[in-house]
Amino acid sequence: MKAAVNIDKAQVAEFYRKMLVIRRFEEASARLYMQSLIRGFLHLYIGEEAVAVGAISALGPQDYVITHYRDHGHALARGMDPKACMAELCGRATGSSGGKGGSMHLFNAKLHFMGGHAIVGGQMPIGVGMGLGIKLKRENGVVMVFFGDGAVNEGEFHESLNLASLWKLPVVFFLENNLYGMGTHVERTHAAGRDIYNFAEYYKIPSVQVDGMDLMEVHEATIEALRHVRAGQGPVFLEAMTYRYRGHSMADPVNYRDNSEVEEWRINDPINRFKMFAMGEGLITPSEVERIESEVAELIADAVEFARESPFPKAEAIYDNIYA
Amino acid sequence: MKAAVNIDKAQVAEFYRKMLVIRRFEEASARLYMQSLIRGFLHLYIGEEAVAVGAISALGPQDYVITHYRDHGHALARGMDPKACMAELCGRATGSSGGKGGSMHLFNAKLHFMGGHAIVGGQMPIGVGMGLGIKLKRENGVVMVFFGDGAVNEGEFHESLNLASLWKLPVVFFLENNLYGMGTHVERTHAAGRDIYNFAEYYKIPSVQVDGMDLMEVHEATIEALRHVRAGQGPVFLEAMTYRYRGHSMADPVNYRDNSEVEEWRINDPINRFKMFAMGEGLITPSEVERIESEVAELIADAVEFARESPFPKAEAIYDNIYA
Amino acid sequence: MAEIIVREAIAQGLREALERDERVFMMGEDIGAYDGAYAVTRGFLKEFGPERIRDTPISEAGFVGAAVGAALVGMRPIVEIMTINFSLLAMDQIVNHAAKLRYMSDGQLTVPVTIRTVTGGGAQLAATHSQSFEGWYASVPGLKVVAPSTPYDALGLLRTALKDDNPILFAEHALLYGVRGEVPDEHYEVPFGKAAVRREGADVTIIGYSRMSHVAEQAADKLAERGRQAEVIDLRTLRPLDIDTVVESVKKTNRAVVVEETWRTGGFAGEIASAVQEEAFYHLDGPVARVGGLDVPAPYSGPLEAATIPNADRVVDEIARSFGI
Amino acid sequence: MAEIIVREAIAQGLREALERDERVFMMGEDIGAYDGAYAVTRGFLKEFGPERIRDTPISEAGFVGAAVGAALVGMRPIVEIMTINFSLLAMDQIVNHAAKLRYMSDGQLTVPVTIRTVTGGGAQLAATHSQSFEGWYASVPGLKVVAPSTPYDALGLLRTALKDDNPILFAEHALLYGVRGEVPDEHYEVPFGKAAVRREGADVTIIGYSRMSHVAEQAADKLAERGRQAEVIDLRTLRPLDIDTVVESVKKTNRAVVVEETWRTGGFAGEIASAVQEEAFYHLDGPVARVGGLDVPAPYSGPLEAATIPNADRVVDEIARSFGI
Ligand SMILES: Cc1ncc(C[n+]2csc(CCOP(=O)(O)OP(=O)(O)O)c2C)c(N)n1
Ligand SMILES: Cc1ncc(C[n+]2csc(CCOP(=O)(O)OP(=O)(O)O)c2C)c(N)n1
Ligand SMILES: [Mg+2]
Ligand SMILES: [Mg+2]
Repeated sequence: MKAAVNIDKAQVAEFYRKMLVIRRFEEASARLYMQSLIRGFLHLYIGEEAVAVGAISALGPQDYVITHYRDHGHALARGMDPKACMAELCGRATGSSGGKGGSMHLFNAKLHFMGGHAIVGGQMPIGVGMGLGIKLKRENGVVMVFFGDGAVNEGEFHESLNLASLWKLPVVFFLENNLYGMGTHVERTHAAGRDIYNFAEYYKIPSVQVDGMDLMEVHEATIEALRHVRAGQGPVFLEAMTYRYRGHSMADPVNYRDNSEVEEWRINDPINRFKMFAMGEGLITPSEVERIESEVAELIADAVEFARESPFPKAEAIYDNIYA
Repeated sequence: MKAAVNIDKAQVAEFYRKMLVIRRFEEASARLYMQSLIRGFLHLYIGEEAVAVGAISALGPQDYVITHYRDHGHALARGMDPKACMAELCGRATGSSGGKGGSMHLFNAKLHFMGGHAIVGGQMPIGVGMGLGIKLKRENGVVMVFFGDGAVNEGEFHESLNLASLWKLPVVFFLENNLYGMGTHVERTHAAGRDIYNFAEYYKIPSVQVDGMDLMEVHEATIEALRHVRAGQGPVFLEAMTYRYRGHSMADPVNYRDNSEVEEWRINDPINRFKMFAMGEGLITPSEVERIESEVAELIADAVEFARESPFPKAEAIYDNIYA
Repeated sequence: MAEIIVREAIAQGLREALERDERVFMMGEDIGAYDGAYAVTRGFLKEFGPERIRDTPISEAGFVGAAVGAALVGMRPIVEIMTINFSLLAMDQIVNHAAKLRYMSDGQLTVPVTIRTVTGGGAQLAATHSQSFEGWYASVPGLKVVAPSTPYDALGLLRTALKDDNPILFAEHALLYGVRGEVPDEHYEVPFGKAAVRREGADVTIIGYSRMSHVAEQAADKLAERGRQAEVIDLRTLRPLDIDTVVESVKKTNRAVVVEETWRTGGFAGEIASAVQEEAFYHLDGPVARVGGLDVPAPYSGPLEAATIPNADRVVDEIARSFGI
Repeated sequence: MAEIIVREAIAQGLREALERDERVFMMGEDIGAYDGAYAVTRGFLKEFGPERIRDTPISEAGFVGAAVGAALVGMRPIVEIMTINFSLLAMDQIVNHAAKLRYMSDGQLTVPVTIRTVTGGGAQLAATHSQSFEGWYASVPGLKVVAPSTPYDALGLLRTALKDDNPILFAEHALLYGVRGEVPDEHYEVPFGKAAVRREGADVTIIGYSRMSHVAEQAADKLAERGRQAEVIDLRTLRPLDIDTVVESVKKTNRAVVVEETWRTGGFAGEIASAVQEEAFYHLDGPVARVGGLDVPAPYSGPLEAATIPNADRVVDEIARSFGI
């Protein structure tokens, strides 16, 4: 991990805390799923935390985030309350969407966190359109659109890049390349192979590939990208090479890859790696790490308790908010 | 026009004849449209004849052709009977599809001419699938898929190239870049600009751009491409730069471009240019040219008369051939 | 009171919105330089400039999704899908995104986007270009579906649509653009969910929408020649659906026939017929009848195509067959 | 006679076809290395190899279109769309291409492609993942639509589908894969367009398909407790639709209720209800009733979702409300 140019201790602590919140949140949600308190599909982000935290931390409140169904990491990195998230996963009235959206469809409009979209690729044109809206309103925000290596094969990927480039929209395309779409390796679905960022060049969109297990690298590349976009030069494309330790969803028996592959990636665990780096640079102390860990443990325990104890939505809620 | 390596007099006459058949067929169909004998949308190919003839003449009977709604040129180049085509345009029972498909949906399964598809981009995955079918059946045909510069912006374009490359399918992607999709110039809709063939490189598909007003160049590039595909090396991408003299369809008032642009392209008229080249090389004589012209005039006049005099389909035909 | 055609009425509604509200802008294939495939937006590019009249690449999913996105951040896009046949390429964005986002976010998101598109057959465009899918969209909670038949309604309903904060599919019939009618000079709006009684009558209720509402009127003319008075109802919006006006009418006439252009089997007419018999069963002298498009892909050939689309004679025949009048 | 579950029945049908006919092959997302999202094709990749069990990129329009193309040149592809919700991305290929090519070519082209997909809600997958669009497809001439509810039918109908030369949408309900039932050892097929009378009864006809046919049976059980005998009809295929069996039954029972999972407004139940009253009006003791999904995007939360999907109690209540029995 290369040393950050501009990173202070408070930021380091915050980055570490955020990654840990995501990790612990996900572990807790896996437990709740096993207890059938969470139902439906649950897609864990474990292993990819450096991407969401490194990227989203570079944004300001005027910016927007939109992502796919593997969205807990992005939601929490953007500042969503773990309580509201966990309650949403448990389908409670206190959930961020009153239990209507669930794990795959988290939203927080106040935080400019625009979902949580479960149709692969579907969030991309929407994110591009948000960029168009911002531009037409002469606002100076940027839209960060997350998507996976599997989504790259959808036509909407292509249509979205073309539109964003053609209209020079303030969009950061953020590819989380974790090598698999469900059980299918990127090299078995994408004719160009695993390095996808080159695609953007055809559309005159500057693109960079980064190590998605390295928070600082993600963060700095994002800052650089935002500079370009904020200067009105149109979209940028970032590809973070990363890995999900768990199956595609909780229902996935993971028959399609060797455990050794997982173990190899774990060596570069983004949280551990960042901790080692920060301690090595003297940016965080063991006791600070410990304090953060126990704070996060408590935060997540509270979120779980909050979700467990929250009521289910009232039957009348069914008809609320179909229309404005 | 560069001298052809292997071209004999018979071939020259045949190329000339085919281009002329298309030109005269189209002119006649425009007249029939003005007389309301042809209805619906009528898209003329005038100006682009060198592409269909140069490309399709390189195919064998085992190969397949599939295209979009601007399909008369491809259908006739593939050998469809002008009578059956004209009758189809006039909605007659004697039409190639009994009047059911019309101008945009010509088919001749025996000639492996698989349409005539009027949803922009829709023929591309189908063409790719035909390539897959051929490959699975261990046949050695090739599928030539025609599409326009406008279709390139559809998601299916992207999905089709990926599939064809991934599975190394025997497909020739043939882009007819006539600079406009309806009234919109390619540079206003495609972020990469007017040279589209580069796109294919990302997908590891060899690609070439040719002068679509030059029959010999089209023909030779196609032969070269077919060599690659027939060797089992997967798809190839050809882009022919061409121009339609007429509006997008007969309904188009053509407000979006200057007539001077049309005139400039007309200087390079593919039929005239080929004639000049062939006469210059001594491959055709003025009297042969004259003979071909009068034969073609007669052929088309016959086709018109055939169509005019053919009956409309019987009412019972409505329910025929919905299902196999 | 001016006499204008539907095309002009729609252009007027669009212009008003563009002039009134700078959040309004338009996107679609060939709406600008080409002046619109159906010439509805003729002159708009010059008038409002390329920022607000945006020609898009041919990528229906992409630009409809982009309209949804622009709406999410506070714009009010009007997006044109050249014809409803091509809307299938954007259907995921319409059904799985536009229609769902407000509900899934429990009211946090708002999607004020009007999707204009051209529906219907009758112009010999053959099977891929002659369809009427508005009934499918009308079954989707979260969407509203509008299908005007007159200049008055086209303008009045469009005004309502462009003030509404929900995703709306506004289906304009290709063959109605030239239809002429009176439109008041003073401002008015036509609310959603209010059917129009086009003609009063005591003998049978004919229900239609879009072009079929005209066919219903023509059928009523023919019935009048036979001394029968048909009540003609134009639904105007399919979602919300004003079934009350229909049921009220049927309670009076005791007979109902629904006329619809799409394939008869599985059409939205089934909804109307079912609802009518549910709510007015004991008033019915016979079953609610349906006249729909023939269950075939639209053939190109003129005589064949003509036979597939409901016309006044078929409606009158069906009424005779079903009710003996 | 073996007892197997629906998942096994479908796997068996697929295997038979793959073994019998080398023109048959499968394509879809994660049908191979992942063993299928619903484990239907578990082991297939090993058994038949990657040439015939093709994992596809996530590109529904692309690979469904490719299946259509392969069918055109003489293969018999079976293509899986992971769920019907994603079929909207391929809808243009299904509706504008697969369904039209034979007609537009006047019989020159043949499109023997079976599109398997998973339909229905009830697993708390929320609004984008809980829909039932088979009714829309059933309104399209050129397509056939199959929706089995038992292992027997799943296998028998799949056999028929895989011999049929037309594009077929084969809709498997996610919650039925584990349903157990008897399947004969000897070969049999279930023809299209033949509804199954699941139970005979004289008091009311309950019509369902897919999972709702089970709900209809459960409702019949509850009615039986009250001494009422319901006739239960499982449509099995929506296109072709066996309306005759339904009408026959209603002529006997004089009462009908259609149960369907999709949104009630504009559902395919409207077709059935309309057709029943058209053909059996004078036998009806009351209006044909419909029990459908609530007209809302599917909410994720368990109690909310449960309330949106028809169940036996709602059917029984509707029967009580409509017919006083
Ligand atoms: C249009 C569509 N097709 C298929 C699916 C099923 N599906 C859900 S996630 C997924 C894999 C996506 O992979 P990727 O984009 O790499 O994201 P990752 O899960 O790896 O984060 C698939 C096929 C879907 N939700 N939407
Ligand atoms: C999906 C779809 N969108 C829009 C249209 C309307 N349309 C027909 S042709 C055309 C332009 C296509 O341009 P291009 O691909 O360049 O082909 P060309 O007409 O120039 O030969 C458009 C927009 C359509 N038929 N299908
Ligand atoms: Mg992935
Ligand atoms: Mg073009």
